[in-house]
Amino acid sequence: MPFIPHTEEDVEEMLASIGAASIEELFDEIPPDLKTGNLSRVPPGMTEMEITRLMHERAQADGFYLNFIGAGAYEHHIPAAVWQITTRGEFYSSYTPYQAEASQGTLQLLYEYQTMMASLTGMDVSNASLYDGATALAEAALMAVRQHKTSRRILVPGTAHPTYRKVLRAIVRNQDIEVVEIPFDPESGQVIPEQLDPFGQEEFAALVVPQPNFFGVLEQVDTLTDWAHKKNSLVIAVVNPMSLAMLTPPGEWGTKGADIAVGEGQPLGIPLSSGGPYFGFMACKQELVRQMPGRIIGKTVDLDNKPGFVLTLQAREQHIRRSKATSNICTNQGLMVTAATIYMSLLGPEGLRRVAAQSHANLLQLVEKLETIPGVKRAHSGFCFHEAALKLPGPIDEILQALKAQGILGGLSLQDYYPALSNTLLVCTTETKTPVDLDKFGEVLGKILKKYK
Amino acid sequence: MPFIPHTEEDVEEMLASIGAASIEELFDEIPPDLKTGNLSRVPPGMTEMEITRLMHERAQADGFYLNFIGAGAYEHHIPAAVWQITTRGEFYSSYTPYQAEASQGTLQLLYEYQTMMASLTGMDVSNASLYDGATALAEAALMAVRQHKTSRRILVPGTAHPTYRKVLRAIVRNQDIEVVEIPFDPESGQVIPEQLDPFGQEEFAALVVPQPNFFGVLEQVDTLTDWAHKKNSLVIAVVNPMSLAMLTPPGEWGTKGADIAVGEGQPLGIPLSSGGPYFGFMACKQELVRQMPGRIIGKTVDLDNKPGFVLTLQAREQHIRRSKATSNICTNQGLMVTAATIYMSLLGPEGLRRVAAQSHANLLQLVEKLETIPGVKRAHSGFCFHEAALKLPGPIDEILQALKAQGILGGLSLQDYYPALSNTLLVCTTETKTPVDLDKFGEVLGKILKKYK
Amino acid sequence: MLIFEHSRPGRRNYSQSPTTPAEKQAIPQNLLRKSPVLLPEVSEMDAVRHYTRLSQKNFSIDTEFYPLGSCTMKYNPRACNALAMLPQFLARHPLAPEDTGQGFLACMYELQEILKDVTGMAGVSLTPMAGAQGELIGVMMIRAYHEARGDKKRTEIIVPDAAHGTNPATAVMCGYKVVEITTDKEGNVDMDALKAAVGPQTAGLMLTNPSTLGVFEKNISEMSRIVHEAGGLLYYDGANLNAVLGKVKPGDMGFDVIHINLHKTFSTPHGGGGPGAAPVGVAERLLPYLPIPMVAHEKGVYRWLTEEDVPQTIGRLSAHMGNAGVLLRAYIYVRLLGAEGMNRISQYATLNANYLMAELRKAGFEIAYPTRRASHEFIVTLKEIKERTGVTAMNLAKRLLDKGYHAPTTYFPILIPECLLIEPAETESKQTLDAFVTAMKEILQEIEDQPDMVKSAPHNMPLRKLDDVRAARELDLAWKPQ
Amino acid sequence: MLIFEHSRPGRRNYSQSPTTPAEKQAIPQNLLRKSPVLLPEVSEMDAVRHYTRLSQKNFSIDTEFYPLGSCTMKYNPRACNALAMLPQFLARHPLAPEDTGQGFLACMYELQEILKDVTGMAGVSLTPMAGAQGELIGVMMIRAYHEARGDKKRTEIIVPDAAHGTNPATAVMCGYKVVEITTDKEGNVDMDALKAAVGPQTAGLMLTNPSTLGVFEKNISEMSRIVHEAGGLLYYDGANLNAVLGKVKPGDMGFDVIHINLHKTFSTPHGGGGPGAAPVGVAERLLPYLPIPMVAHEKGVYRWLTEEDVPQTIGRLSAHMGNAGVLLRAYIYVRLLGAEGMNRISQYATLNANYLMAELRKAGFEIAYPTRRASHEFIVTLKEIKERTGVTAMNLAKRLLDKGYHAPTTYFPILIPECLLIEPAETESKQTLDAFVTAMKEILQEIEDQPDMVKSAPHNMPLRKLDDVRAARELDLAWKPQ
Repeated sequence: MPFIPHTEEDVEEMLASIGAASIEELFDEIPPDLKTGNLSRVPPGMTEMEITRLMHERAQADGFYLNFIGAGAYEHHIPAAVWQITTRGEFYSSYTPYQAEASQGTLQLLYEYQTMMASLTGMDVSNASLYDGATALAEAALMAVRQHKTSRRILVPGTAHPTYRKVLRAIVRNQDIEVVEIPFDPESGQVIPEQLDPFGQEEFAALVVPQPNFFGVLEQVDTLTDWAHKKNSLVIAVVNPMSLAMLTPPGEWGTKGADIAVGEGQPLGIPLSSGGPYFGFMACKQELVRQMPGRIIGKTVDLDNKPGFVLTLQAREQHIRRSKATSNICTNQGLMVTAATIYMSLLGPEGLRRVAAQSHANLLQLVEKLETIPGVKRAHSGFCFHEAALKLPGPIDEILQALKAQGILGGLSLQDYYPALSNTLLVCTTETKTPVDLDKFGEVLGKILKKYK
Repeated sequence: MPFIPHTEEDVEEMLASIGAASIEELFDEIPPDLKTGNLSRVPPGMTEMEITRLMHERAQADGFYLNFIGAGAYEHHIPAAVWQITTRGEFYSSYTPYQAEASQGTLQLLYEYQTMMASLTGMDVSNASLYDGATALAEAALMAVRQHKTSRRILVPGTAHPTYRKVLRAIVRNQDIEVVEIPFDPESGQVIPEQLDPFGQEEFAALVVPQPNFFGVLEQVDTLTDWAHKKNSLVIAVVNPMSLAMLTPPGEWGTKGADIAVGEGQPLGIPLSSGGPYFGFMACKQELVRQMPGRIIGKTVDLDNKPGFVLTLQAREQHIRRSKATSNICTNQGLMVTAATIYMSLLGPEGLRRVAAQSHANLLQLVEKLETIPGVKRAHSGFCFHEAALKLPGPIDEILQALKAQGILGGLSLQDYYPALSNTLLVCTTETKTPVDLDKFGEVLGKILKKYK
Repeated sequence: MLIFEHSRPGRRNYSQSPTTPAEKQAIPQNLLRKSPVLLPEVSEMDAVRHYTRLSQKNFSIDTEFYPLGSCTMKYNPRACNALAMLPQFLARHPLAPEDTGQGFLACMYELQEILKDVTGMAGVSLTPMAGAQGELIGVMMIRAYHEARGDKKRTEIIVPDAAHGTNPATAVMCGYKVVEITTDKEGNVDMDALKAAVGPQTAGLMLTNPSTLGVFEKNISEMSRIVHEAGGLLYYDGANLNAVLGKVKPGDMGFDVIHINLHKTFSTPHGGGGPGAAPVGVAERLLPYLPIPMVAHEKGVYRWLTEEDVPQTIGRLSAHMGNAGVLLRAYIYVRLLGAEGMNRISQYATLNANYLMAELRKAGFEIAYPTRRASHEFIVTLKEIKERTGVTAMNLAKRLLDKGYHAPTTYFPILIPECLLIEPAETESKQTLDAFVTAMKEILQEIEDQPDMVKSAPHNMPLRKLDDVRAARELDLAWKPQ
Repeated sequence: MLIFEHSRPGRRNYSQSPTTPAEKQAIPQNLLRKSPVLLPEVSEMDAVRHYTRLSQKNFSIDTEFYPLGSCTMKYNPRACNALAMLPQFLARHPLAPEDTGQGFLACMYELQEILKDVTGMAGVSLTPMAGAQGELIGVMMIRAYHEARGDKKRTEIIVPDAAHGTNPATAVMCGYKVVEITTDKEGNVDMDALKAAVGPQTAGLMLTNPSTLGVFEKNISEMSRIVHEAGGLLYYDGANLNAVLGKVKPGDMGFDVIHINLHKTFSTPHGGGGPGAAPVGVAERLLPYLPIPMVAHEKGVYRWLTEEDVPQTIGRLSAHMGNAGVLLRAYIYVRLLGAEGMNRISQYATLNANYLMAELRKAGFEIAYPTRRASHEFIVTLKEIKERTGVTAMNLAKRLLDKGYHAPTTYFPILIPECLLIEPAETESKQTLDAFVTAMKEILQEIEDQPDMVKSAPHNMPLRKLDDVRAARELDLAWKPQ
């Protein structure tokens, strides 16, 4: 009976108080014919010692690799303090802060988080997080439609993360929202603002602008933002928060700034961990705040006028508004945001900038190095942040296999996502890659590619 | 400047307040000719990311083995909760609890520890720990000499841990204390009480009784205890605390019980960790408490008569008594004791008993299995706890090498410690070894030993 | 003090970012950030100290009894955290090849299989990242099912008035109209109301069983028959699965789709409000619509199922495969428990709830459904007390904080006035429940003797009662430098 | 509430021990335990909750400013903890073959080399497990040196009256007579007293420099000459090394042997009173006596040095090689710092101490040695205040707790009446020091306005002042079942 403290004596006394003869009797309101709960396919319990050994063995089997895959999930150094504090029981095992007086730890931290994210994105306000970057985009689209009122059309460029686009479609399709894909320039790997006009003929609720885009390429965000605003549409920025330490924040794009900024918070102190849990962030202009889904923390005072923090704007939420809520979302990714807030505090503005700058510099270094290998060249001409697509002179799956055999995960094959991009590798570098790592990648790849000359 | 928070502005303001022109000026009382502190052989600083990678690489290089070495340090399962709580900042980064009102966490925990150890050893009182098992034995010897008053002779059997005996000698030799070694029976691997009388002719302060002894063999503790008491000497028990969940505690040995019980606390939730930090424990009879070295926690009340805990009997200690202190010891191994206390709380009496019983049963199983291999037989006839010496039919170093090549650390070669015990292997099993592990050891060893048939 | 108030310009942690500024840069000037980022400039110690102290201001399972109804606040085993955070698991990229993640994928596959058994369902997908997303995905599958059959007239989802707010909100997100049906005096769904609501326009019924009122819907088989006969599907909100784990399988009750809150029944941490995880399970007929990715096991190898394997899938609902690390924790938990351990969860959760209900009744509290067994939770109503003394359920909740207990859920379900929904969970001992009853009795006495003191609670917390109204009226959502 | 009071007979954690009782047993009946073991029978959650809550009752570096003089309470980097606890390091058996521990041994070897450089010594052994053991080992080497030379008349160790109590206690443990010498008005060792004390009977002088009075012994070279000329050796108590790290090497001051408190200068955690680690360093002439094991690096391989390599060693002083995990933490710390980082430690520790001294003097506190520079610590005396108001140093210390600061060291060094030894350490910011000064000023005012309130402090802690006298008189060292 792991985790159950009851002694036989306890059970007897408790049943006596209830007036029941057995625990089974407490289930007497369940129709007997339904009691079929035989868990024949659940294995017997293990001790902690046994499961510890099993999990260690499985972890060992998975091993470690020198990783150059990015594509929406990025390997950054995470200070040891981040998770040692985040997994303290008081953060780890508490619930949503419904009783504000007993949850000031989480509430103040979330308020600090909102402050950081609002500044990082250049927006007025931030919520306390959503599930992940992809669902945050979908929520932003729903929000834009609610705000725009007359159009249910969302323009999304083909340079946006392919999975994000799939998630967006899956979520909004039941609400009669149309997702229109905008083409991109295969040469530069960017959306060309001049080619947008056909899509703006008809009214649309919002234009999605990814920065950097899925190819790692930087979009012409100012022009795109102003174009959409001229059409009385909203602009939804999808951004890598780490890049914002270097790049113009969405709130400053074009003349008026993007209206909503969303993205994947993972680069801010969250381990790769096979894809989750991460967290989506969402920030917006002040006038949109009541359309924003998810938890929002506000500062207030107590009876003695001392400052404190509470969940606020709950009138938007499903437990009050039920079928009229802005979203069905109730949890955020609280623990991940705890980690991200501690991460940002430890890095500070200059630290975050250096991490971003080094990630970027490493990409330039790597691309330069790899382009010296015959047959390797950049797939796109646009400026990049810390990720770039490279054309390879041979079958990419075979090349990736060969790299893996030497302990290197060389990047992502783009073919599965963009059939036109055959033998194209999306490589990513973060600050974790040393000059030795970059050299090793170059050398190993060079040797592998010799056979395709 | 890792870990130093000062901004340039801070430094200027601080120097202005002091009235100094530079930080260097603050060192103006140090004679200039002494300022030679050029750290030419200290490498430049690393970032946390860099040292993280280095340490991961070194840890990977050291790897994991299926371990059958014991000999004073034992691999037991440690519940995950133990170290997650122990490394909480409030335990990890606090000092010795000098300000009791601000240290009730540590103080209450140590009081609980003392209670547990007193019960486990069957003694009246326990201190709050010493450095390790070996130094705890030395402190016990000093304590016995102080108590006995007329003799400075300590009898120690050859079955006591060889390193403990070395540490004992090294520490007591400067105080004119004589350590006399008692022989043991090579057949049974035990001290034979009947052969002790020659050593009891002359007065002695204490007899040391290891249980189980270094060979894993159980000594005849009742007879030994009564013999020493009859000579008006003290009995110092050196015990494995895990074994006490099964074995008669020192406080119940013979007619009157041992006077002092010491040992290595490592089996109680402390990782092997290349040998430390562990902790020594010491418990004794009430009448010896004022001779006991190390920190001791007492229960008391505050001004409102609420119960609380303080460091007590400080009049014995060096910071009050200086040259007249019972020992120079001031720290204990507080954090290790924190872990051990949580460990014992999680295991409880029945859990600890099962761990001990399974460790013992596994040894019987393993020995039975290995003795089916031609040429392998037990070196001693005495009953064992969870460790036993085995004679092998070939050169032990070669055999251990061959086992290691298959991922098995087969045990300790006894030859280095007891030249007479050539080709003898000290093997240990704890509850961590599964039937599959025991079979694997048997199979692999069987194959290796084929060549020595 | 906010972390920003510890900040000083120019302070930084030299260990935590590259030592020397990057040399290369190739980004056009117009794309470079000019405005400063408002992050704190604090030392590592200041950050550690600030957040360690903040953490101490939280109530949590690791520090207090937390009988929050409908939230299943049980012990979160520390082993689950430690093992899910083994370095290799943390380091693995979601898009790394499958052969570099066979250990991880094995855990996911086995978790799918175990959840199928537990729920009595034919298939499970692990992707949903929270209960609400599990619901969304569940209703999306219901919609996909009807659409695939060309059955386009089904425009309504039926929801009991006691349901979680997420149920109606979810139905709306899937383009459905919500039809609320009433509850009878015994806490069951009003069968006449159900019959009246059901029709050819019914896409499905969303139900929690045991319900949020803490009682088992005895007529579930009949309800299932009515809805199915009308062509609708049954959705099981798994929020209360803890109450019947190993006793009744939702599949056996006739449900077609279920989400399972792993952060409730399977004890993954609540983390101050997430991340959760809520795998969905479906009956045979909904199998084709399950969201991807799922894990398959073929010839000893684990691999992801994609659109090619599940062509009718409702698609992808997360950037990768959901909250993998949460799933790992749940996997470890179920392996620790085993089948026997799971059976015991519902037994002891039910025992605790019924005992606490009995003791509180004896102490003088009014139970909302006194004739019913409690499931793993039950409702106390302060209606009479409020009318007589003016003390509200929220006042009592705040007073409980003073006594070192987290408050139960208040004002939910909304149909019970001045209610407290109390769920002790199976991991609490009788001694803790007894101490809680003592505290509740003390408050009952305080309500009689000094109602104003109770109304102005809390008194022993670092802050007194906080002003929610002001928070919403004078919105302050981000700190601004002075 | 004690953990034992949560206990109930028969309760246990089924996950934490073997599921089925062991089958085999072969131990004679008379050796088997009959009496029960008094361990608590609690659930995993109760244990986690109990110890989590207990932890919250501690002040610590991670939660409060902790200016405990002579203890160097600085930030303990979390990375040191995380990396020293990598699974492979934790799993390694101390007697495992050297080739299974090359990664670990490399760290130990490099730490030895770094400490040699830092101290200016010819050799270092890492084995001592605490400052007091480092002292013991240091004096044992002094004795071994004299004995090896047949110099048997040396029976005395000279110790300043300001020294740590461990110094005289250690000398006695090594069989020496202790000769205490006085301090002059400026806080230096009285040179006349030293000259008078030194002679052919002098085995050595134990000294902390900077001294425990917080000042640098300016005459150290002269002292060194005097002791050496008399044939004695100089022992450096490394407790205050933080003050001069990278500025002055003890070897250059003429010391023959030193212990280095890694838990002070090199920031390994204090852990509520240990484990520490205190490697010893020696000058050339003491090399043969260093305790084993030490690590050697030969042909790219690391190995332990044993008695065979160091035949004159004073021997082994721990069961294995000392507090390995603490040494790993120190190694990680020194690599994070590097040479530059070490230099800065002494600079900023000294800046903080002198600034705090200046500010407290301005606030009206009496400084014990007002004409001297503070080293990394300094002394405030409440002698005048005590005489005038009856408020003691201990009263002020307790009142500081009320204000959220750990108290400085009180009543040490013993030659300064009513003293507070204050050491802020380099990791505290000016803002924290300023806030501390504000609190001290408030107390100064409180002493004037409401001395009785100060005398009965603390008032805001979970407990009021505890009765030490009763604790020692009515010894209660273990809980007994009621």
